[in-house]
Amino acid sequence: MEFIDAFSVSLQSVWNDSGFSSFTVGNGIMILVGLILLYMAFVKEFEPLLLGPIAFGCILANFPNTDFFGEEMNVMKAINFGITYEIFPPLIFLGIGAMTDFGPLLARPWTLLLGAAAQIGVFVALAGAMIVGFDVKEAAAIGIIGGADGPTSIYLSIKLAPHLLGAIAVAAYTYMSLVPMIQPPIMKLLTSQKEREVVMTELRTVTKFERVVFPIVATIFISLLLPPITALLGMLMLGNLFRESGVTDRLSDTAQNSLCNIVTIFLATGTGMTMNAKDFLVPETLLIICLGLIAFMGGTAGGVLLGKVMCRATGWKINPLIGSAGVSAVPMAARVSQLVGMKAKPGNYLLMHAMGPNVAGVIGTAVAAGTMLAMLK
Amino acid sequence: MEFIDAFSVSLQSVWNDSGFSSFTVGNGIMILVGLILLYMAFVKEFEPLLLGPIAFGCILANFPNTDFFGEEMNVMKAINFGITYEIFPPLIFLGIGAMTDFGPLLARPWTLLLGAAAQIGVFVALAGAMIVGFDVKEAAAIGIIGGADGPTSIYLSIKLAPHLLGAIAVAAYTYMSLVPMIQPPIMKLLTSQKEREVVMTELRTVTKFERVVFPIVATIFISLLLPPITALLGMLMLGNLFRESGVTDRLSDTAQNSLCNIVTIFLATGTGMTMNAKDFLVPETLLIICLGLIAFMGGTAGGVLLGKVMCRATGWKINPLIGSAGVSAVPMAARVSQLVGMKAKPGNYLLMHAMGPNVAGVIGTAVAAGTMLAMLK
Amino acid sequence: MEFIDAFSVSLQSVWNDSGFSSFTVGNGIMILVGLILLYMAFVKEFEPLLLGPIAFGCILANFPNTDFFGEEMNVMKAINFGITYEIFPPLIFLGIGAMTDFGPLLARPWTLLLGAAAQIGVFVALAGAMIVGFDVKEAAAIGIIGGADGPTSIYLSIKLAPHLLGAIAVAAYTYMSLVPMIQPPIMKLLTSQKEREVVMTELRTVTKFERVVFPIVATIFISLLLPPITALLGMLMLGNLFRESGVTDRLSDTAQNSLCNIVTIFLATGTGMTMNAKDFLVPETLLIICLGLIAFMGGTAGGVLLGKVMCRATGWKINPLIGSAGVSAVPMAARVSQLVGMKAKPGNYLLMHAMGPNVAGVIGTAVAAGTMLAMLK
Amino acid sequence: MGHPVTTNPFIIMMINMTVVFIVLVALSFLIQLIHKIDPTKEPEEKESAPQVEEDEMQRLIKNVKDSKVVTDRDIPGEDESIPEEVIAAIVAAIARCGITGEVRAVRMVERDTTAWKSNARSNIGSSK
Amino acid sequence: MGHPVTTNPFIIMMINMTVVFIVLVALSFLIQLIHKIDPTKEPEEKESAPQVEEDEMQRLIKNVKDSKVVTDRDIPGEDESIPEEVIAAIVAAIARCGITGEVRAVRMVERDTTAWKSNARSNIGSSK
Amino acid sequence: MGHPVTTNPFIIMMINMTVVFIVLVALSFLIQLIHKIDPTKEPEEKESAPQVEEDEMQRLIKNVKDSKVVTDRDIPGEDESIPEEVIAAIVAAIARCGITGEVRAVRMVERDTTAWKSNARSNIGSSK
Ligand code: NA
Ligand code: NA
Ligand code: NA
Repeated sequence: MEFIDAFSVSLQSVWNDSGFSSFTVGNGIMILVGLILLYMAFVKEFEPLLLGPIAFGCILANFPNTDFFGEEMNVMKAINFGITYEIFPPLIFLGIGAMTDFGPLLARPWTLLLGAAAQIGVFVALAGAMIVGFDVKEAAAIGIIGGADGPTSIYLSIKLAPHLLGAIAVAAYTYMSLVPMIQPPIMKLLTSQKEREVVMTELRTVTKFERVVFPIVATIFISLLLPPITALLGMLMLGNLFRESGVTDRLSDTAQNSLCNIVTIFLATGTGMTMNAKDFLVPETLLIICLGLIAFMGGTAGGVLLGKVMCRATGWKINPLIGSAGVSAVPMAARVSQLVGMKAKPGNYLLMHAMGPNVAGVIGTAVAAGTMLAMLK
Repeated sequence: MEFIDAFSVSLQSVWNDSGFSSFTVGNGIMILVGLILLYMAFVKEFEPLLLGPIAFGCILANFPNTDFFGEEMNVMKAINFGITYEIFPPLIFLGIGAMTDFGPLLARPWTLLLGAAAQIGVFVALAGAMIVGFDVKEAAAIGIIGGADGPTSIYLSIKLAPHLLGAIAVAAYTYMSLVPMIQPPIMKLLTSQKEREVVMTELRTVTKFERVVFPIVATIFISLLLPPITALLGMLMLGNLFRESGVTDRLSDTAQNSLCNIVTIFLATGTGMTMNAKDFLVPETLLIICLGLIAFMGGTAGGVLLGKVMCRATGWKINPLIGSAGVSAVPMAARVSQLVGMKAKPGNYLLMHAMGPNVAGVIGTAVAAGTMLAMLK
Repeated sequence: MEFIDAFSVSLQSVWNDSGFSSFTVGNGIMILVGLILLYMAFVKEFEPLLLGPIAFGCILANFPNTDFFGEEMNVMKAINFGITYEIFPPLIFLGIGAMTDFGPLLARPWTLLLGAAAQIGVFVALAGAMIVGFDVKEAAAIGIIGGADGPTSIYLSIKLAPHLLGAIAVAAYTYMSLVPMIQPPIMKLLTSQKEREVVMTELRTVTKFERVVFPIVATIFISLLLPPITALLGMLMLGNLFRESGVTDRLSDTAQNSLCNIVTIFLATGTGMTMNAKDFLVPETLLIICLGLIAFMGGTAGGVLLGKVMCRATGWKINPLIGSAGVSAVPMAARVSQLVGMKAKPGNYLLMHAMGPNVAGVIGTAVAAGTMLAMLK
Repeated sequence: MGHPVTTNPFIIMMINMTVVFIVLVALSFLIQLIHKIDPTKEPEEKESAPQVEEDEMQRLIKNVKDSKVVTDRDIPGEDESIPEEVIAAIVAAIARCGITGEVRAVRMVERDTTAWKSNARSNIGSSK
Repeated sequence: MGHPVTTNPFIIMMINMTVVFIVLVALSFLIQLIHKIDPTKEPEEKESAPQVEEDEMQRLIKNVKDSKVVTDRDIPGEDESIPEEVIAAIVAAIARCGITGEVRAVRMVERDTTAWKSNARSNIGSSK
Repeated sequence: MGHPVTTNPFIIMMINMTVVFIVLVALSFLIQLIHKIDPTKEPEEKESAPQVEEDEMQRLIKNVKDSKVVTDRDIPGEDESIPEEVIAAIVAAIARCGITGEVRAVRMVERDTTAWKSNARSNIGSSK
């Protein structure tokens, strides 16, 4: 009965080497987490382009015996390489730069202050994280969730607390999707009906000179002051130059589309693949999710409150609702300002006014990340 | 006469370092092989997107003194890196997943059996290869030619028998192009006129729920059972999720186009560049080509024969001609089913019915590869 | 006053780690150089797709303390990897090959001689560079500026004189942009009115056979004779095959667009990032710029003079003005021939005739680079 | 890792074949399970629509040729020069489903018979 | 590199916040400086244009919907399914700028009020 | 590898130049050889077509401007804003070839005078 013997031994061997035989409860829970994230991504449409591959990566990472992170190189390890060495986030920022119109910011430079105020949430969460027991580097990486900028969060996590990457990325993208639910109550609570009804005057025309010179000057100034953030901020501004120069449309298009999409697939799948049970299934994950929410709420409140100050300071020319857009989450937070404004007074179009703080928030979060890297690394 | 001296010495030196001076008969024959493959690719149009760059890579690899595979890194070595470490095949599968419609398979799940039966050719060729003297790993890599899936063949060859990569890739792509010539005689031989005339009922509607859940469930089940194939199968299913989720069209488009094309250029050129005279100009190459044909014929026969069984079992509701599509070679094998069916009975449209076994063949071959890796690696 | 203390110490620490504290005069000058190059790229529109990112890379590279070139991998170091190991130039050439129509060259094969004559500038500059004190490898890298082919210049510089890469790349792209200013005076000086008025007969039709066979034959012949240039020339011809085969449009399109643009962004930014003060702010840079101009002028003169010879030899059937197009700088140099011809005799359309020498110049420069590598490396 | 327990080619072949069949049969049951638990499927599926006449089919073929939308979904990896037989086959399939009016509706039916919202699409810009 | 000089979360928070505000305030002054030295800006900017009536705005909204050019520039990262409120907002902004005739002109105004030539574009082919 | 046998710049220059000329002359002969063995070339090529008048050329220029197909093939690396002189030149070339009726035919002539089938194109999907 050589055949029967060989057959059962072989089948046994396949089973022993299979994932079923070494499947742990942790794997099971993480696959479940991945399925929940997939549901959020595809059914609830929470940032599906990012949360989708993150969730799938999480599932892939929790099959035993795949040998993805063994010694030998393979496609998953190559993707992980691009995560571990912070290669992907700057490339995404190149694309985001090519998509970003800094015009509204240039027309009203003081909206940068709203982008700064919205970083209050970042630092509130940092302090909160330290109070509940995270060390200062972990706390900084957690706080940046409130910046509502995925690539910046991932970049800082990798540098300061790589073991928290999965939880931070998931929290960041989830809350970014929830901006339309998180922000309006806070905005209404902190503003009066009269404030919400403020109508703003039109933005002035911004020249091509300003559009081209700004990314150059901003790169030079911020990179000299905060060198650790140059890779991220420089790429953002290079992408914006491709957009604004008027003579590099080919590069702008590629930065926004094929390159950005390719890197998004790799970045998101790779981020998901860092979600192993050991790092993710800890009480800290729940804390991170709570702190992330505090960060978002704090950022929203910070923006609105400075908006109120500006409203008075300018003689009711600023609608404080645009302050909440300073958390970035472009362009969703700006749309939220618009929607709350329209509800207070139909016909009160705040969107273009909110785009200024909105893109200011991207710069603000990059500066906050650079500051924390400069002080902590 | 310094000038004349220097001149002749220099010219001599250029000649000595040139490829002409160290050109071997093997190089000459391999360049000829490359030219024949180019002819097949561009004039006969045998899978030109793959065989074209493979052939050109074969020519490039056989110029002496290019130092492509010396110690120092260069573009050809970088491409080779992506081959050696199996980075490219999963990325191609990401694109194929985004191109694949599993709908017909989901509407008739038992067509998976036809996709399994068509793997008979793989194992017949495996046994044949062992009988003629290949070791079991080489035999498995040769057998997979019958799977009619380029990236799977390349993936398995790299893992089990890298020295046969060139011959296996060339055989796989060549026979895939020849499907319209290889299959019809076998199909006609094994089926009666009455069987070929069977008209099949329409496919039921497949919901989005099924389309989205299937790739997730299939990934979890197969990856747990056969971890060595997770990189390939997971990417296929991730690409399919991009397609079916309805909210990640950007990623689906990139996976199908720019990413897939870029990787195709590198994978095919790099595969061609492994075709050195030492490995390729051996009697084994001829054996591989013969065994590959046996594998294709075996797979076709296996699919059709199981189709006949199903035809009787279902009371003549299944046309056995769709069984041959189980070898995959999407969508060509399905078109062959259609054509043979139309010839037997004009107006008998089998194409959509054959698409089920056709895509089942892709999964079947991946499972076969995973099984062989699990048992042999 | 813990707060005040901590505050001032922290601020001091941020300042100390900032780029301002270790900013050198060299950095300042190089950033200024970058700004001037940006002006040339975006306002003067000198090859903006290349000079733009080169200039921005130059600025990025001169911020202190960014740690781009420290031990740890990061996105800038990864890009630099693709420069240092000559991975990017062949990939750009793949795209250029897919953009190039060798038809006019195939219709008049002797225009290859004009492409050879235009390389005179390369060798004049090589000799000049040696005379002013560069060693022979540096001299070869400088001379190739006259070839008016960016990727070839970068490729040769990396191989022979990497410390001159920045200056050579900048000189090459700048002069390529200045072709419409550099060439016409030389062309008018060297030709008589009668010569400029020569009307050329139409080009014969080129068959698809010729178009497909030429890149294959050229690859085999040149690669065997000059193996060091195979990576560059092979990719050029592979791209051209993608274009001409008629059955690989997908690959041709990707090679010309997404792949080419992605690599262009990386190649140009990375080239700019090699421009550190130490290597660039030396008297040699000025010499390189002067020698580059000599090379361009020499190439133009060489082409026109051989054109005059051919004009007589063929009985006034060749307009010598097409000779200047042999420096390549496709398609600008051909347009210059056209414009000068039209000025001499309205209605004298030379463009298509000048495309032959124009693309011949690309091959000529690659051959010249290969020759120098064969003799010097 | 596993080592082959036998060198008999026939036995190796049979073992592999068996594993492949087991896996694919199991997968086929999983697909049926998915179908069973599908909360979005229509409670009662209508039985086979009446055959359409040849003339009508000719008209349909023409319609399909004019609209690319249907085909790029239904035939994987087919983006140019769709052969006539393919179109004919699709039309046949459609015709038998009883959808004779609006051919573009094929995709719509597939996509929209779910409870999920599918019109609000995100983009990378908002997914930063 | 810098080491935190304190472990008091509140102090760390304040220090970071201060640096961020200083940097962004400085950047805001730089933007104003850029505006001041801008050689291409119009010497005298016209003061607030008259309000447009609701009817005219409705017409404008329709116009904007018909022309994609404006929107792909004005809303970053928005490439499909632009919500109505966005369009409305843009139109409002445009309307208040006093540009009522030609909506596509928005981009033109932005782009062309510079002294730079912007019609001659290079391409990779020529940028080899 | 080769070492320079002289340090005389002039000699190095001449040697390099000579090699380049030899290679390109040889390549030029190879091209003529390809033309000679070309099995698809027409046995007898017609001699120079009659000159076309200026008026007709103006009409042609207009035609060419309306059809992008010709230009994207004939001018490498030229994908936008084709200058007038380029178009004029192409038209001149075409006109002298005697093709005055259908300008789009240029590409057709180039492509289709071969014995190869060129309409059946594969795709990656089928090239898996
Ligand atoms: Na932010
Ligand atoms: Na298969
Ligand atoms: Na050249």
